Amino acid sequence: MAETSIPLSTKEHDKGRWQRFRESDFFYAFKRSPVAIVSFAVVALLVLAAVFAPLIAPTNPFDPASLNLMNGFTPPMEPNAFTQESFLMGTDDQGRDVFSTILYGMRISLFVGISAVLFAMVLGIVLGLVSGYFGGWTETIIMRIADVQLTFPSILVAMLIFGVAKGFTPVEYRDQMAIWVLILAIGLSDWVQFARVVRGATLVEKSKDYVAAARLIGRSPWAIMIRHILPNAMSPVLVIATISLALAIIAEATLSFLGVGAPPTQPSLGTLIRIGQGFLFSGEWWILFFPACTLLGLALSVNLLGDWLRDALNPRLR
Amino acid sequence: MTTPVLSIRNLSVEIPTRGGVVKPVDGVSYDIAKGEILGVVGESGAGKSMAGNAVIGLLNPPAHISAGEIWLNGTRIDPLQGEAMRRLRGKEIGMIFQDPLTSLNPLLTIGDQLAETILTHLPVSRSEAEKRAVAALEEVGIPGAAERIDSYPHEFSGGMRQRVVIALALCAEPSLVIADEPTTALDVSVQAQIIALLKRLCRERGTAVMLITHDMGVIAETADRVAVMYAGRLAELGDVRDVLTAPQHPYTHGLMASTPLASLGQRRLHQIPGSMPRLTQMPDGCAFHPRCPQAQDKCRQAPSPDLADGRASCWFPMMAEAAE
Amino acid sequence: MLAFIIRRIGQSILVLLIVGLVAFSMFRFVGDPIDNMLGQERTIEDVERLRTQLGLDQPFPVQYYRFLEGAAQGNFGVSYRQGRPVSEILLERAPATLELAAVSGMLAIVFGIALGVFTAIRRNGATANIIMATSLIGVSLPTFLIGILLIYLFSVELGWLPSFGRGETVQIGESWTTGFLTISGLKALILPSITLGLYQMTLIMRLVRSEMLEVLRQDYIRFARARGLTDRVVNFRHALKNTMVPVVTVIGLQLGAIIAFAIITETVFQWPGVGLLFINAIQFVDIPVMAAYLMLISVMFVGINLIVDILYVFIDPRLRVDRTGAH
Amino acid sequence: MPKLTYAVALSVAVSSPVMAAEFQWAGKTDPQTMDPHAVSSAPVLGFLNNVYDGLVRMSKDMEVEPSLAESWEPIGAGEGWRFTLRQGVTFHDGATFDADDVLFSYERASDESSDVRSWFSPVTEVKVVDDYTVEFYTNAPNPLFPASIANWMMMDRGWAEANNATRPDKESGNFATLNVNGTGAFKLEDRQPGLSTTLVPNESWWDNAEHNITKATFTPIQNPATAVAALLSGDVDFVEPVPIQDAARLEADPNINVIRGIETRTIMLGFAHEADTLKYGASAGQPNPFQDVRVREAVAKAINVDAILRTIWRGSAEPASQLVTPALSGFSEVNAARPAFDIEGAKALLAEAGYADGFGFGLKCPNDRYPNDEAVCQAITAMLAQVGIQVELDAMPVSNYWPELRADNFDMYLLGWSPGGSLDHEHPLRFLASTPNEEKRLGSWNFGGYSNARLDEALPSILSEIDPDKRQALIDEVTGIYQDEVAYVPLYVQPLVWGTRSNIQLTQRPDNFFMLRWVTVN
Repeated sequence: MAETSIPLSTKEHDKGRWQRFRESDFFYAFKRSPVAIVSFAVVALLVLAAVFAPLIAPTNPFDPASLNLMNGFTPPMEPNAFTQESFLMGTDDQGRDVFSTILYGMRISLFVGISAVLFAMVLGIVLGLVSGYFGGWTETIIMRIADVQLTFPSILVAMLIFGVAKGFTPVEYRDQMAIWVLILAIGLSDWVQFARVVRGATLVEKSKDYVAAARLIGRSPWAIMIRHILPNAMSPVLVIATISLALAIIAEATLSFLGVGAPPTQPSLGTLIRIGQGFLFSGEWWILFFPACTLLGLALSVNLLGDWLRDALNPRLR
Repeated sequence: MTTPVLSIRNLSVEIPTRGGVVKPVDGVSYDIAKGEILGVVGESGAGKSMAGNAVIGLLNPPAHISAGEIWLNGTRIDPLQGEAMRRLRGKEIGMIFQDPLTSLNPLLTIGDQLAETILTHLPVSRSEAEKRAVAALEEVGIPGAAERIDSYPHEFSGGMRQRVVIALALCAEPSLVIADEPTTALDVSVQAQIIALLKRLCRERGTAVMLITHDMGVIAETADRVAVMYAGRLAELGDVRDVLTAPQHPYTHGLMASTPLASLGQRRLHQIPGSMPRLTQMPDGCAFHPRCPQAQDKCRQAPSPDLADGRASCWFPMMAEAAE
Repeated sequence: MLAFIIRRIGQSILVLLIVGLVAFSMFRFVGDPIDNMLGQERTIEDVERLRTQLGLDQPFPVQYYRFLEGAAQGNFGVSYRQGRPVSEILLERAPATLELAAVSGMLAIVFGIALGVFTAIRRNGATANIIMATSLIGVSLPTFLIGILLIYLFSVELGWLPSFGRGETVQIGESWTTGFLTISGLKALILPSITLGLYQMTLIMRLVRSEMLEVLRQDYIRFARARGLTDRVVNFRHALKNTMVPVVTVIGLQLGAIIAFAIITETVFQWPGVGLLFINAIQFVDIPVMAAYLMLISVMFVGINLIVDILYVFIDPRLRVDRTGAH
Repeated sequence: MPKLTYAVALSVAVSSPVMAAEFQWAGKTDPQTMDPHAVSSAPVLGFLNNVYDGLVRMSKDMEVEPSLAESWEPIGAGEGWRFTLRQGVTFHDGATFDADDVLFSYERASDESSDVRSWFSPVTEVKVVDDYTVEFYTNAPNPLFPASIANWMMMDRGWAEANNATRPDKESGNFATLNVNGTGAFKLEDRQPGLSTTLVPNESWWDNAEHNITKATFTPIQNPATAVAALLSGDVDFVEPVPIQDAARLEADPNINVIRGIETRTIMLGFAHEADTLKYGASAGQPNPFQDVRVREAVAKAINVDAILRTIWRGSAEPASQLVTPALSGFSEVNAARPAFDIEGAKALLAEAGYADGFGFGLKCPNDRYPNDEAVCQAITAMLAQVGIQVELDAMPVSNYWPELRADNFDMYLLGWSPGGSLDHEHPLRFLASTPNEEKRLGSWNFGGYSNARLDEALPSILSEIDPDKRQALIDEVTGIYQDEVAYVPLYVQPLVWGTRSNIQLTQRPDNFFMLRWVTVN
């Protein structure tokens, strides 16, 4: 329709990858969008803070020996009445430094979120490729399962998986298990979107000549799928992954609120909020406020970034 | 001399992009008289559709008219905005798009779509509108129009759908129809029927037609006059016979040579070397000079001359004898 | 069409069986009801007697079979905790959840679609951008937190709205209680339904916006504009209707999600519905109640999906003739 | 008999007749049943005390006082007890209360299907002497018997028979599960399990009504934050319990009164005394250090109870030295000291026992059973880490917790104990300190299998000794034993925190029973 085709990427191979990226429209659009820059900066900052938590955090809240209960309920930036110690964001009921706990909690939240999304992504991509490429009853079965999965709200799926997994895990592993079950539960409730998009792209690409040609010269189906078909589906997958990450972080928080999430000795952001909400009316607002703001900041930035990505890559998303 | 239905004067369209402002339409002027069919030809990206969209006021932002004037039946319409422009669309200017499969709303019956258009523009009752809808369908040759009025678009074949689209474009009896590649998406066997239909209807009603196409064959069969566009500029403008038989612009010449026209008795097809420049990377001088076999120094330095001085916008137009 | 519906129903029954199995197997792990039922002074014989009485000494497949057998006849057994038939309890609690879900669903759908359309039409407007940004806050905060904050603001600080419960209810007929007919009942509905509906509203709004933007790019919209149709007709008659096709599916799924997420809202607001019942049942390992709740919820999901599928056929004429199973 | 040091009794000002009013209250748990013999749990018995009466009842300061029995006396030299019934008492439906109803209530409450029949395990026979005299014979002298049946509530034989509810049925329920016909100060008007329960005053109650309530509605609210919000916004007049962290905020509100007291529940740590190896944590599979009394003592010394009480409990709880609180009878004054917080001492003891480098083990903890249970366990984890013991904390809902403990899946665990029934030191001795013996129904909650021959030997004498001084001497002796052996580490006595709107006056009884008849709405 529009006759002016504005090139999407300059295909000048003599330039380095970074150079090409810097000159791409994608990067140009990024530079032009203050929302994208700010949200990217926030996400990057929070992720770095989480990764380097052991270096940044003044205390290690997961090391029980370092805690002093007498520090409990210290307000932010005020010396504790008994120990005279002072904390940037105050302390919680156990005398843990809220700032450090947030940094460490974010590690768990991000780890769970990212792992769950990766898991959902891999599962969704594989099933989407397989069902789109092979078709037939494989496709029927996979897409029927996807339908069923969609009818069941993620939170119930997660609770069911949690309940079942808990029964199968020996008691002594339950603490470690909790996090993996969270990943499994959130991932399992999230793969369908990936599978659908990838399947759609596969169906489109499969009918193209170069795929037929690749088939004729005897390339293995997996090689075709991964080398040729998958790259065409990557931009919508990227967008879905971003938005799923925000959802996964929230889902983790909600499950932790319902008591089926990360244990309080190794709290995630969600667990911190669950603990903190008990102190909302009692005046210790900082135990809830700071983790909630961090969660909001994280999820909001990831969401904004996903939103912007969706517009920038403009994939036809359902 | 009567006022032309459409008169475009020095029309330019600009799009600001990160690489600077580009001009997909650059100083184009032409008229279309009542009952006349003007063929607009050119490669993809030559600015033909953009000009059409500018006329009907449907440029996609940030594209906008940067200079020039558009006159419709003696009224200047390019400054019109919103509601005033909307009243013209459908009523004074009808438009036909390329793909009949996507031009119709799949969820509404064609009767609904016809009736709503009629009701929008004409002061008639609902039942009258429905009657006229049936009549419009009959006119475009839909068999059993009265029954099919309640059908949905997906129940029609491609050719039938394009007939419906034509009925929709013409149902409020506009004085100008812009047909943007109306046959490109259709089967070859159907193309001729649709062109014939369009031609017949417009002749009967005296509707002026801007027929945008890249198909010289269609132009040859249908158009009274032809406008050749290249890189946003008008390359050549003249009566269809003259232009086709004795092109003056080397581009038109190349275009003719590359078109299999049985009527012109060509022996073999030519190809114009190279491709049209990107709008962001327009060469200095005449935009066609890098591909032009006759290009001289002047062509590389000065922009091609305005069309007002002749039929072709070329410093060294090819005269009849130069043609093969 | 009929074959399609029959196939859908067949699938639904399969879903129900699977849900039943998963749900039932989960209950083995949530704890042991015996300790909750017997007091401090329990003896071994008490435990054994009760175990036999509840059928908990049977092997798992037998327990599941018995459960299915009963469920097929609408008999979900007797609540361990309340000592009353589970079906009776569920019927008693269902109106509260259904009314809450209905109001939240309406809020979500009406505001979601309206705001979605608005932000799509005014795509670059300041108001639309503010709405979009605000909506992201809605999906970036967990529901329970929103509920608690609403209570804090509107009940505790301002004192405008009740902090918990359904207010006064009126009995209608045999088994329905409604909060719609009293002032206090209506006031009590406000905060929970906002809490429950907000997330779904945001989802619907964002979906409607992106679908609508997609539709607005379509040729038939350009053609409609080229025909001189007014913006209102183009946006609402042409664009919105096409936008609704994919949106209806998602709305159906979201209605299911609303009923599931009611668990959280009902916990926060002490809303006397089936979600609260379920959470209490988990706490007290009231297996018959848990099983019945999950089956009930699954039946609702499946029902909603069936309705959505049929609705789909009504909205999209293309499906009436050449309907194939795949989406 | 029972001493009252901590019970808080807000006196009710009955100066002038106050306006009658409706009353709304909320609690964490809905009573499971309206049947007073079907479930022996505090929420049920506490609630039903408003609609049913027993032969005796507890006064505001936990003294046994006459209720449906006007008086009672021992038979002979401790063969049993004779109760003289109050005359002219009627049930809510108008039927007269007499000795036959007592006999019926005995039959009903001591039936196999009853949850409270253990109250009657010492009873060998019940004799109706005349319409208003009943005799209870016991297998041994039983000085505590009248107090132990304070929660045994009287039902009408005619009503139960007419409604097919002659035996409690806790599994599938019967008419008495949802309906009430008692002699109590209030009648049941409406009952919607889990939602609300409405009571109205019994106009023909035998006692003088102190309250001015015209209608009272109870709503269970699980989420403590919601309950606090409801109280703050005035949606309810009374909430129990108030989360300890919200007490200060509520106290600051002029519209709200906070009533604090000390409950009868002692929170303690228990050990796996019998297990040969540790089951959890870093040292799983290695010999069980808790078999060494020095290690147990080190644990007791390493825990800074003061810090727990000051922060988590915000100064509202009292440290505990033994299995019962000072408010209860049988409290051992001579053993009232608890081990001091002493990190160095704890380390020295561990080194002496051969654990200078510490060890790792698993601590089980409920997370929804006692207020702040999980927070306390976390704090303990941190404190033990400071003497080199690595704790792997496993917190779980109570529905999973008891089965885990019964399956011996623990190295150490948290337990709260409130002596239901007798409200005497003998109760935890019987359940927690005695060597487990299924036949004699002893030690049934002694999960760790603590065992001491002298304690076992002394227990029967404590149960039957009528002379208070001799009895106390025996209790002092065994208390010393279990303290020296650190059978348990008593931590603190759980506080009771109630919240009311400031126009409400009521009385908080240390057993956490809320008596509607002591409420005045101003």
